[in-house]
Amino acid sequence: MLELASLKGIIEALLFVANESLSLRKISEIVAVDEATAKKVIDELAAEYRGGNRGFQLREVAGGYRLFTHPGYASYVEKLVLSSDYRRVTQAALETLAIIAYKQPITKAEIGRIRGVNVDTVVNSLLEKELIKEVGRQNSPGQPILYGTSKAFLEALGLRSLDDLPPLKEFAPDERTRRRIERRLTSGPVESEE
Amino acid sequence: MLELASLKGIIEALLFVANESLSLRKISEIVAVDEATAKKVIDELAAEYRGGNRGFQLREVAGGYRLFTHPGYASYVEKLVLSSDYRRVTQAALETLAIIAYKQPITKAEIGRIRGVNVDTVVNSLLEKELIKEVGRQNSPGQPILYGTSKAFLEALGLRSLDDLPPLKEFAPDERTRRRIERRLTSGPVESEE
Amino acid sequence: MDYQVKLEVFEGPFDLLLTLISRQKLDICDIPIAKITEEYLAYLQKMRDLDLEVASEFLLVAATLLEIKAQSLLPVEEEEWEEEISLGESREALIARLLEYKKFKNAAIELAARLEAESKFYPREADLEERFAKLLPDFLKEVNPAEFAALIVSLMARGEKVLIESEHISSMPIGVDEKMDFVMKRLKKNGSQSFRELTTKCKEKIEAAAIFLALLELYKMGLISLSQAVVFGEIEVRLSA
Repeated sequence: MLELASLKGIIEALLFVANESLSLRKISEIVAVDEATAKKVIDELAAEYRGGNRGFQLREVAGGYRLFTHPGYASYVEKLVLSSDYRRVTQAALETLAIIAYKQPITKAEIGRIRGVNVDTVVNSLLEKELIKEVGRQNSPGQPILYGTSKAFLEALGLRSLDDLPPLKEFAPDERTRRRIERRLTSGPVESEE
Repeated sequence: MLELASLKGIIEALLFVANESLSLRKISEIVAVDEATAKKVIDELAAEYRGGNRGFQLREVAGGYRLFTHPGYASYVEKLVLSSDYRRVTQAALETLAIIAYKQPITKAEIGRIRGVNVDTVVNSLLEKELIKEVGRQNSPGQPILYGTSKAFLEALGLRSLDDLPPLKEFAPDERTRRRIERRLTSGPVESEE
Repeated sequence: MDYQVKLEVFEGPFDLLLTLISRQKLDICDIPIAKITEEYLAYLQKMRDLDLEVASEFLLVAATLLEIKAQSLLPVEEEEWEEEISLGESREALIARLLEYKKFKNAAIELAARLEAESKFYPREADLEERFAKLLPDFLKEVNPAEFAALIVSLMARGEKVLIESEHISSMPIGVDEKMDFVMKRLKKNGSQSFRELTTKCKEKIEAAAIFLALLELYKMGLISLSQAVVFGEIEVRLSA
């Protein structure tokens, strides 16, 4: 049996990394203690945070527990969020959306190859914003999910249909680039996912 | 002027929200205190976490400060966060990474000359993992791309800066290996002929 | 490294072979690299546990051999060739090279240990809380379809650069691009083509080399498939299904 002190540490670590609220059941499963004990530790943690002028709070939401920043410090957090580093998120989302719009249906791996980076997070956030959706599975090893744009995407850009997307030719700086882009866009789903 | 107690809460909130390391400058800008004060508060926070059996730790990496889960609880955290093999790197990739880390900026051809094999695939996979990045072009025929390590590299290795890398000298092969290699290459009938 | 080579002109330890060649006791032209590679692979398969130490050292030695061989095949000026050979890996140079490589191998072990230790620290990577996420500008609001198109064009061009501008390809006097178009046209017209058919009209070797690079590029892009029934046999090229 784990000591209460380390139990507190473990549960705090779990709440700290979680990207969603954690149910009591899930917590007690992972830590391998009964729910009553887990609940006791969680209550203690919450009380500690309240009393100790911490930067975050432990709240019970949607059938689980989750850490949130202390609302009293929201103005500082807003300054951080609005500072330049978060613009990268925007650029990544735009690029990824552009690739999906022009190359759909397309897999994450293929998007990653064009952007040169892992695109998991970005694709997930576009899915959440419902700008893109799953449109099927590629018939290749691992059957990766294929993505395409949604109706909400068309609306956001003020397009009647995908045919209204401007042809890329017009934007290519020179003939060579134009042919290259054409070649890459007509290639359709790639079969070998290196 | 803010009280020290709320300063601690504010900085903790910022560290809690950030998804990258925050420099001292950025923190002090947002909180509007001088860097020395910010540093003092950060040190206090770090000490508090260390002493209090907390689930997370405050560490200085990649030129800034960031919260991490306590390594002692890694086995529990892994159960929650599907341990991705994002960071798993092959032997070939490690060797290439070592060469880039110590000899940056460096071209693929130069890396290949040290490793004795073509390094295209390995370099691309390191680029994809964002452990390295393009840092410029060499002023030589073909203007080959120069590579260097990224901020993510520092983070993945828990380094504050490249200066924290152990000196390359320390890795020089020991006398035995040196002699073994020399012996092997000088053995045989050739020796006696000259 | 106790790997032994058996060739018509030489029999003995592999690295001795290199030593002999670098001292010009043996002519590189008499050494069939394909045969050495073949034998070596068979040897590796025989070893139950692959000794990485041996394998990576072999690679370095083999690469040096290949480099010398490649140099011998390139049409260089006579004097330049002499110089290359004398520059070619002397014993000391090879030792230095192996030692240098070892150094980085040791460093790699240290990096691996640090990565391992570091993998126990998990940073917080949770998404922004909704109240803060709402603050971020709606990235689509500021974008019109034309900007969208311009963005992807610059992205595509960026991606291509990485593919094309590797040192080997950019120094080609004949455009691989051109050859890619040529190959695609031929394939669309004829369905499939052999490498021989694609290169019959080449006036120079370098042109055939450009076509070969074009094939690799197209293959990488997933536009064509390649097959070769036997070693040194015809290379069949066809459009991807």
